[in-house]
This record gives sequence, C-alpha cells and structure tokens, in this order.
Amino acid sequence: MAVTVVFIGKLSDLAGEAERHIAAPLTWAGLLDALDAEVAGAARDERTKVAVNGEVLSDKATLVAGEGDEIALLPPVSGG
Amino acid sequence: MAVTVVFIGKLSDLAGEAERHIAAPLTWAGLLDALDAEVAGAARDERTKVAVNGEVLSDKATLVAGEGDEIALLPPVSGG
Amino acid sequence: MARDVQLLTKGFSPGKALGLFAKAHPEAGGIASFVGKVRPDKDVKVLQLIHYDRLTLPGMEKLATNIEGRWQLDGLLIHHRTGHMRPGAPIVLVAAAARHRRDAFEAVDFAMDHLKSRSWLWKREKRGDTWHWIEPRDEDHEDANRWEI
Amino acid sequence: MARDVQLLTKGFSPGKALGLFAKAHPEAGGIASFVGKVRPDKDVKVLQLIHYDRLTLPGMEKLATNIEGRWQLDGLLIHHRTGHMRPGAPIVLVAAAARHRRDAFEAVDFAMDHLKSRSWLWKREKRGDTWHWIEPRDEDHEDANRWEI
Repeated sequence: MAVTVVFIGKLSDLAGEAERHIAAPLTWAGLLDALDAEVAGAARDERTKVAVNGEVLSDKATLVAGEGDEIALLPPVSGG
Repeated sequence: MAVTVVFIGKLSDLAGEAERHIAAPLTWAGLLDALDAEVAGAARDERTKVAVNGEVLSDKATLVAGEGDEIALLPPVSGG
Repeated sequence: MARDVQLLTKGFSPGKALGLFAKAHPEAGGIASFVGKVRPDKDVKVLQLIHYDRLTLPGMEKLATNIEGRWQLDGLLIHHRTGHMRPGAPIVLVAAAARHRRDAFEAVDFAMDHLKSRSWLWKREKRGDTWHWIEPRDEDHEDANRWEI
Repeated sequence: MARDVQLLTKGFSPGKALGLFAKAHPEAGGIASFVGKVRPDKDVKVLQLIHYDRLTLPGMEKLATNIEGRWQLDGLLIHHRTGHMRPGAPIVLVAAAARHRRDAFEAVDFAMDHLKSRSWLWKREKRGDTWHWIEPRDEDHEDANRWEI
C-alpha cells in the first residue's frame, strides 16, 4: 500500500505526475527527502499546505503518515 | 375639462371615489374647501404628498392647477 | 447599459425573465438577483398593490438611472407587479449583470431597499373579509437609510 | 433548513436549478442568488478548475453549515463547477431563500466571497496554446476579509 502523495495544481506540473507512492511510515523530513529538489522547495513554501486523509495540518512539520494514508500537497487556492 | 383630483390608496376609501373633477383654477386652499372635511384633514396630514401632472410638490401650499391638470393626493407609500 | 424596467399588471415567471436576462448578457461575469414573493403568512388571502401611472413607473426609471450612475453594470432588470396577488406569487424581480460581483450585488441590494420603502406603491391585504392598508415596516426604512439617498 | 450543495463535473443550467429551488421553497418571502460565469475576456480559450475530492466538497458543506448558523434561511443552494469550461459557461450558482430579504442577500454575498477566495479549488486558463495558473485576486481576499472568517 505505502503512502500516496497527491500533487495538486501547479505542483503536479512541477512533479510531472498527479501522485506517487512512497514507503510508509513517512514524516515531513522523509517526504522532502523523497521529492525532487524543485518539488520539495515548493512543498516547503509557507503558502503550500499539507493534508493527511483530508485533514489540513496546521503545522506541516508534524506530518506522520502510515500505510494507506493519503498526503496531499496543496498550493495556494485560486478560488472558484 | 376642469381639474382632475385623483385619490390614491386609503384616500380613495375616505373620499369614496377614485377621482373627481373640480373647476379650474384651483389653489391649495380652494382644493381643501372643495373636499369633505375628513378627506381635507387627511390631505393636510404632513405625510400626504401632492403631485401636479406627475410632479410632486415640495410645498403643498404652492399648488396651482389649471384646466386639464391632474392633481394626485398621495398617502405614505407602502413600498413594493 | 441595457435596461429593462417594467411595471407588470399580470403574473410573471421570475425564472423565465432571469433566463432571458442572462442570455442577453453573455459578456457579464456575474448576475445577482432577487425575487420577492407574497408571503404565505397569517390569514392573508389577497394582496393588492396600487400604483399611480404618472409616478410609479417614472420613479422606477429614475431609480434605474440612479443605479446606473453608481455602479458599473452591463445590464439592469427591474420588474414589479401591481394589482391583485395571491400568497406565493412573485411581486418583484431585480437582476444586475456586471463584470465585477460587488457591483452586481450592491445594485440589486440598493434597488430592493429603495423599492421596498420608497417606490410609489400602496399596498393593502385582505384578511378574512376585510382589507387592511399596509405601511412600510421600520426595518425597510432602516434598510434604505443604509444608503445615501 | 433544506441544503443542496453540489460539485458538478458537467455543464449546468443556473436558470433551471434556480427555478427548482424556488419551487422547493414556496414559504420563503424572497430568494437572492448569484450566477458566476467564465468571463469572455482577453484570449482565454478554456478555463480549468481542479478540485481535491477529500477537501473541496467537504469544504463547501462546512461553508453551508457556517452560513446556516449565521443567517435564518429556509433553503440554501451552492452548485460549483469543476473541470474544463468555455468562456460564458456558468461556474457557480448560489441561492438563498429566506423570510427576510437581508438574510438571503448576506448569505449569498458571504458564500460568494468565501468561494472566490477560500474554497479548495485551483484554476488555470489556456491562452493561445499555453496554460497559466491563476492565483486569487487581492480584491477577492479583501471581499472575504469583510466578514469575520
């Protein structure tokens, strides 16, 4: 199963894919290590938010994901 | 032709008619004289406005109407 | 700006009028609207709105001119009923098409506040067998006083 | 209160949705609504809205709950498109049915301000052959900041 990482909006352009799977367990540092430098940089941007299973984290550094969890990397919303 | 006096809303209930014709020329004092006491009282009410040919008078006392003119007695509007 | 101001003596379909208005303004980014109906309240059987030809529609046209001067709109529609209406029947439809949302909202809001308290209309309702004249609610005057009019 | 919140993946008719909404709320004195469309601006050929299943519709439901707590409504409708849209196509319809006009207006106004700046949607537009990501306008943030949210 691993952890699914979903790239939203322009982050999927940067990553060159809509999602990828990374071995569990996964922390914030582990995620950044696993991403390409450019994507990791965009993920670090304070305007980029992170959700685990649909819950947006107030502090990305607290990220912990296990088997089957879904992490979403969310750039600033454009609005409707 | 004379002057047409139009009673609007509850003033037409009071007057018992929708309009009547009064000999021209007609001033504010002349109009009050020509109306029944009850209708004249309602016309005097400061919330009752008077229009001549669709122009609302800022001061009713300045009313002067001639042959063919239409005077309207307008109670407070209810809104739409 | 395209303006459509009407005083209607018969029942109308706000949905249909709104659909036509939207079609007429493909260039607008947004359309704000308001539909007001006779409330199925209390024991009101019929509502009657009375207008005065020489003032009511001209007053609505003046309101439209005022609105056009205040907000940047692509289109403005004001349809208002007069005559006898049953509970649930539409009384008024106001719609504004604009490039910017805020202009459309404020134009409709302003139009409604004005129509509800300052338009040349008189209203009575029949409860049981008796007609009662209606005066504007204080709330309506307060709404209108929010604007510098 | 009857609530109808939808994230739509295909084109829709705001007029039809609004007509059904009005029929569903005969008891309301008024219905305020807003329709937002893709502006036929510049050389935009296609607009794409991207949503995230686990956040976008749940976020719209939370918005509806928030609105229900703030204003007294008989009904609330929020329909929002996602996917590809051509200029002139409807993106969003918000409608509120209420006994009192002010409640309906404010609910729709608030919903639009929230949707335009804070909803979980990402947007890009195709000009010529190139896609461009869109960030919220400052104006939209200012609109949202008018409310305590």
